[in-house]
Amino acid sequence: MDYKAYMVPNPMTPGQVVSIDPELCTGCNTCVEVCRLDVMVPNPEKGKPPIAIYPDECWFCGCCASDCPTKALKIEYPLNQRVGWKRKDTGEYFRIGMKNPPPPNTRPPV
Amino acid sequence: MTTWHDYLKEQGHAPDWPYPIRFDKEQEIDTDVLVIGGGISGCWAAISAARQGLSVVLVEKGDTIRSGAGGPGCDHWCDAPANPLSNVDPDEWAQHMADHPYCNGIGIQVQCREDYDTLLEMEQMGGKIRDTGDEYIGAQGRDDKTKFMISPRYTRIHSYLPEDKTKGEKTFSSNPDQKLNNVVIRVWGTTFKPALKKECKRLGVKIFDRVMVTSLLTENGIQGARVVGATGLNNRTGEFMIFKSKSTVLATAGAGSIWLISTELGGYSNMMSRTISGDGTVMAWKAGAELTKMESTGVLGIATGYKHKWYTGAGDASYENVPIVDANGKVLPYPIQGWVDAGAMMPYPGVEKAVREGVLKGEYALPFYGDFPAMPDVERRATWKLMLGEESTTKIIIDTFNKAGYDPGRDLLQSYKLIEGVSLPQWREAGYGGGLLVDWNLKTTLDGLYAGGTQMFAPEDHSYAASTGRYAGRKAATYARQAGESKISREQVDREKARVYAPVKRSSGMEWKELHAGIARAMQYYVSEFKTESLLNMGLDALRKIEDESVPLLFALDPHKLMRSLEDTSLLTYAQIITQAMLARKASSMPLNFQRIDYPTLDPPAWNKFLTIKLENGKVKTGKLPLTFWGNMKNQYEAHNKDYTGVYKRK
Amino acid sequence: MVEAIYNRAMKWPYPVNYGKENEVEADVLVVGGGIAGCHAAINAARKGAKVVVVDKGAVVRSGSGGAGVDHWHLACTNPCSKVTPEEMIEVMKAFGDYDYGEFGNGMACYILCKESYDTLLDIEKMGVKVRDVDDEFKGAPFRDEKTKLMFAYDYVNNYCIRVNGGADIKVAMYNECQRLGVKIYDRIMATSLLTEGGKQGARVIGATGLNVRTGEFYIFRSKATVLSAGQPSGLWIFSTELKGGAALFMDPNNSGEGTAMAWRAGAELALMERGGAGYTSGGFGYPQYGVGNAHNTWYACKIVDANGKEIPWVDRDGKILKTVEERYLPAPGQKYFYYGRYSGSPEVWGPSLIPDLPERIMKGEYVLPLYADLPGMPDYERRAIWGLMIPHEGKCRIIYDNYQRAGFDPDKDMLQVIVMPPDKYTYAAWWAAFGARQWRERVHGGGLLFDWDLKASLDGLYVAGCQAYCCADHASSAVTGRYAGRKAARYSQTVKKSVIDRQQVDAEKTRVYSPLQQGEGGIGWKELRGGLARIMQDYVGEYLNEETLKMGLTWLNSIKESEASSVYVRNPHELARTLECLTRITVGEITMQASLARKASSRELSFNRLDYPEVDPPEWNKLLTIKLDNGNIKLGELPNDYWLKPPYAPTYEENYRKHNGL
Amino acid sequence: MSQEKVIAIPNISTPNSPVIFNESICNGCNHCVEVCQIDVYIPHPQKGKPPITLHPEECWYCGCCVNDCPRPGAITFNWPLQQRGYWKNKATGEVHQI
Repeated sequence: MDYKAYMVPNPMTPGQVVSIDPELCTGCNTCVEVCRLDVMVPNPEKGKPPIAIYPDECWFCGCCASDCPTKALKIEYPLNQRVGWKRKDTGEYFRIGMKNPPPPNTRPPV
Repeated sequence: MTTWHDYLKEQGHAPDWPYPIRFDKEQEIDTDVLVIGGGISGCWAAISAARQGLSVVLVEKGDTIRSGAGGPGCDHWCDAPANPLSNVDPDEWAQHMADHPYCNGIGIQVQCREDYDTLLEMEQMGGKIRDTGDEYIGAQGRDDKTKFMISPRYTRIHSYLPEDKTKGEKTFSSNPDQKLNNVVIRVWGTTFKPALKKECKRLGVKIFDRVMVTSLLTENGIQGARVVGATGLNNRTGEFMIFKSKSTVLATAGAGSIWLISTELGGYSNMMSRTISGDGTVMAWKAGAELTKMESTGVLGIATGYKHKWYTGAGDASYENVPIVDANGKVLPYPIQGWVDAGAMMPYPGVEKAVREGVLKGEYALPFYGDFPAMPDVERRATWKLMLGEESTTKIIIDTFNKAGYDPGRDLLQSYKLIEGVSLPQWREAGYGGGLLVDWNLKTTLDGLYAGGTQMFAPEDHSYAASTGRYAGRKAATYARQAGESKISREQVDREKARVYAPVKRSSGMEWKELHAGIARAMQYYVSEFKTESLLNMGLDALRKIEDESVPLLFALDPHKLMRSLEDTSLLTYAQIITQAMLARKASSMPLNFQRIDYPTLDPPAWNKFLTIKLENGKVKTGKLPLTFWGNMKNQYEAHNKDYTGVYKRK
Repeated sequence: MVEAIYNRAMKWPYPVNYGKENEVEADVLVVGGGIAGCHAAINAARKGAKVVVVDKGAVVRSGSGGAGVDHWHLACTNPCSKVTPEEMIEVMKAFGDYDYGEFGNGMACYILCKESYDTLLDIEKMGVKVRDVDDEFKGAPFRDEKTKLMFAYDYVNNYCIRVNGGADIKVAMYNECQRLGVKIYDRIMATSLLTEGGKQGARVIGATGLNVRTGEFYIFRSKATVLSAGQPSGLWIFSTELKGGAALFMDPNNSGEGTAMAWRAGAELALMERGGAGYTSGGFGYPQYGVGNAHNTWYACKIVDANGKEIPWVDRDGKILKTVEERYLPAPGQKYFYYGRYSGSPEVWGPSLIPDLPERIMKGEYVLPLYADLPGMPDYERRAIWGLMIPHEGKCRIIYDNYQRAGFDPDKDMLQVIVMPPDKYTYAAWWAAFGARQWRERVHGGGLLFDWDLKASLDGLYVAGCQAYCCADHASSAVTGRYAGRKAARYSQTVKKSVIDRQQVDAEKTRVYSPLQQGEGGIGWKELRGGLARIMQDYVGEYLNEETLKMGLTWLNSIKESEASSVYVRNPHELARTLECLTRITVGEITMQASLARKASSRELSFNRLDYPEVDPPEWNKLLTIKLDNGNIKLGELPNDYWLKPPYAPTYEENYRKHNGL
Repeated sequence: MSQEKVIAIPNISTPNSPVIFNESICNGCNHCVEVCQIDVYIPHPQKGKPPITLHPEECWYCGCCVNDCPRPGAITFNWPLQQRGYWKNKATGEVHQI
């Protein structure tokens, strides 16, 4: 097996508070600007998605996601905050982050 | 590639700092009115000051577009008794709110008189406050003429410390046949903050984002003298800012996470964001302003990173009308903050006890759920999309739930009541009312210094921050117009500069998180649930040790970490003020959530008073004020606002 | 970390060879080279067996006892003891139905009573100082002038020995292993047991391992295997930094691999439902014994309040004790005592601080904070606590050195007791501070079931130390390790080597290395660990019911197939930590399954079933066992004293003689 | 003012220095790297230099690295601020912290 090993400190927790779709992201850095905590810094390469450098400070206010003009950015809750629900008629359990989640609920107006 | 580790992995080295480094460089700004803190209160202050035609500078640690506890949104416009649908008289409602001991009668009166005017102005700026899209026709509380959505909150019951139902209920002489009070309006608050920033710009307010204000400047640098400006640090470039002003409005809110920091889930350490670190209170303290109620703390109930995130569990505030059921679908006697229970906010202690015992007896099975499917469609949408969808930090929560496939029409949302256990009593929260003492002009005890929102003692909520900010801006402008020029003291600036930059002169030592955790530990240890003279004194000693031994070790590798380090020094001073204030109160108190082992009697009459605290020539000085030092609320308000024309007067 | 970043050379400092196979042969394979493992290895080697030790850390210091030990418990056969093993086992019974103090079940406890002193002499032969050879404590009431042995707690009956050189034990054992030709494989995390034909429940014939620095794969072939990888710990705590560091009692490497691999191999486990509430507070606690205390290592230190007012001591019957000397004597009419007031039944209670201390603090009678008044202790007791015990107990040498360096002077200074809500002062281990009730930790918790040969329910598999259910103490780990090593060696002489099942190896290889392939948008191991702890707190916390336990299983399973299968790792260290998390998922599942099986609440097991609130109903006073059988969970039960029931003899002595060729 | 180039790096984990190395005494023998059970350290790429503390927040403060260091003084222990105990001089009443 050929995998490179890196001498890096342990990842922070949460390690990735936002995930950005490089296809959709234009590198406009709106998220960098709306974030009160400066969780993200602009990518040194113009047009590239920003880098989440202080994920441990995220307050999960979600402004970056709400204000993203191309909806390229998603908030990722830390694992210990991924909550669950129960479908009333079937009694099934679901939780945020589960494998094979149910389809997104797009029923208007919610 | 969005994590720093990914970048490192791909590039083999860390990215260069993305902003120009300007440590030590100076920028000087002159203005009539300086507003410190660009949250809800600060923006409103800047706007109403600018409307008086003065030059206004607004300084914000984050970015004004979304900063502050109310930046992401707001679902309840609370306590707007002057609105046309209200059935109570604003002054009577204010008086009723002020029945709560250790409240701020001045701020409350301002809120009750001006909240509705403020809301209408919000609408003029582009904020959405009515159901203009007719999404909620048929929802209870919707007025089809005005399209206002009245919230069930406080419709009948409005009590802060409900012991039993009857104490919560109140008949108002202005509402003799007990119609619903209709004092709380549901709003689309996610639209507010961007509209406020836009209005600031339109009015020519100079906004300095990403600048952390580090100290107030006083006339000739003397403690207790008139406030003539402030110093700041750009937390991206490290540049030093000197602001010169005729009058100043302080609106940076109180302090969070003094008793607890989860070092990695740091953003969770409090319901407030990390940015709210007591800077304003501390800089005012150092300048000699008088504070009060600083000894009041509460158990840190929520969202410390060791618990579920606030609002992700059904039953938290904003979950209006959502019945809480147990694992078998049995409905719990919790209030649902809805029309049926007249909008009661929290369960009566008796109910809470009954539920706990019921769980132990196997009467109710854990876990509990929020039964959205049981609600009528329109009410469910009103709660899920309007309330949760528009409240601070919660829009993203429902978006995430929706993406994950949660369907309120079919799904029970898990509640964390009881299953996640209780917080340790030694994890406490300062966000329980300590702050700047103000007069009927919302002026602090220092000339030229005004305060708005949660910067004041005993503050309330979002709409309170808005209306008091708006009021403080008005008053600060009036003062600035007649105030003479003033000189800042270079020596004071240089002293502050040396303090601010000390951590970047080191590249190793103690990082900000360890210092924060150390402060929190000292507080948990000595300034916690049970207090005694000796413990509090040891607490002061421990904090002093941290100040003398650890703060000089602080190191910061970039402007961001420098800001965090300075925030810690604020928290440290804030902790010391709290401890001093606690030493001054030699009695236990229920409403202040204050237990002294050495003075166990609860609320002895002799101690039913505000304790004030300030620095005078570097010495701590404490004083006292009667519980209603503000006098007759209605008369005082009118005496101080003869020229004010608002909806209420027109009515 | 800063250095690591500035140092732009991002190369991993060790040669990386993921998947490279190494095969190792042994008669006796010891998994886990802590106190128990080393004794097992040494004694197997002495029986002429070819011995291999595998350790996730480095044997020279690994394990919870790696840093040292101060008390040597239940040394009933030492020349000064006034208690026989047979008498002692009766005393220890009073500790409870499931465990005999921290010394495991009756069987382990009796073996300890029999061999504790021999084991200590063994260690002395290895060059460790166990007596007061330099006469530092000449004339002290706890010192026997002839043997120069020193004792703790009960100065009348002398069955607990103060070890003078406990901090050197691990190094001495390491050297002894070397001398005896034991092959030591450090930094290898054992990941699974290999069974005959790869079948679950079949004879154990070896194990697989991962080098946590190079990522290489190890295949160990053995005739007999001793499992001594400790007890799962840190399941309920999740502060990702300060994650327990100074306050964690067990070696953080004890993530439960031994338990999980035995479970997968089909071994029977017992008492897995057990937990302890608020027993640990992770990073919120203090270094063990590093703050003022009156218990364990600090027994029986004088405690005073903030104004120097002394807190009285009482004997078992509540009689105030006026002198320090009396605190080391049994109460009138009491034959022996053990510890203070809070463990076991009144029969074995020793002197303690007044039990109503909390109330009296609330009344203002005693002013917080409290202090350990070392200067107020008789000289020899002060030196015993600070100079003899502290420097030799696990993780305490460093406390001693630091405090000395910082200028702490036991002759002049009083060490502060940590400040807690007053009701917490009834609890013994003050340094642990107090966690939330939902932060749990196993106290003498679940582990492998075993018989009078310390054999697990699988052929070829022996168990020692905290790997066995409800064991916890250093001496008992040493003794059971020594005993298991003997037995394993004997067994290895009776069997032939058998062929490793390649399929089983390949399957394990796939499992071990799969985290390397995944990771797009994944989380790191710390976040995973935090999330698992949250599940444990919420669903196997203070209060349980059918619904929450089943939900816990649902969520664990969901995390297993979702987040846990997309964790990213950048080097062998993170690979190992990630595998630990997978282990924690398994242990969590076993815990929930076992908890579902016990349909009654129990005080002793600190187990609250909301749907079965009755506490300790007699019909549930039994041992529940759990294992995998063809991948299905199989529950069983045993009488609490199964070791005295058929097929075993009715008395301890008979069983012991029978199983030790006497 | 610190002249060194500023690079963008995450917050430092806490605690970040469970021990402090004395470069003048440490000869980079890496004995501490070996006795550490959890690989808090890794050897420095440059021979003879003190090891790099790569995983400080995993330290459980067993102290073996300090106890077993062949060159006393090369490593000194450093508890995180929030875990430092207090004591009081019985005679003078002064309170000290580790």
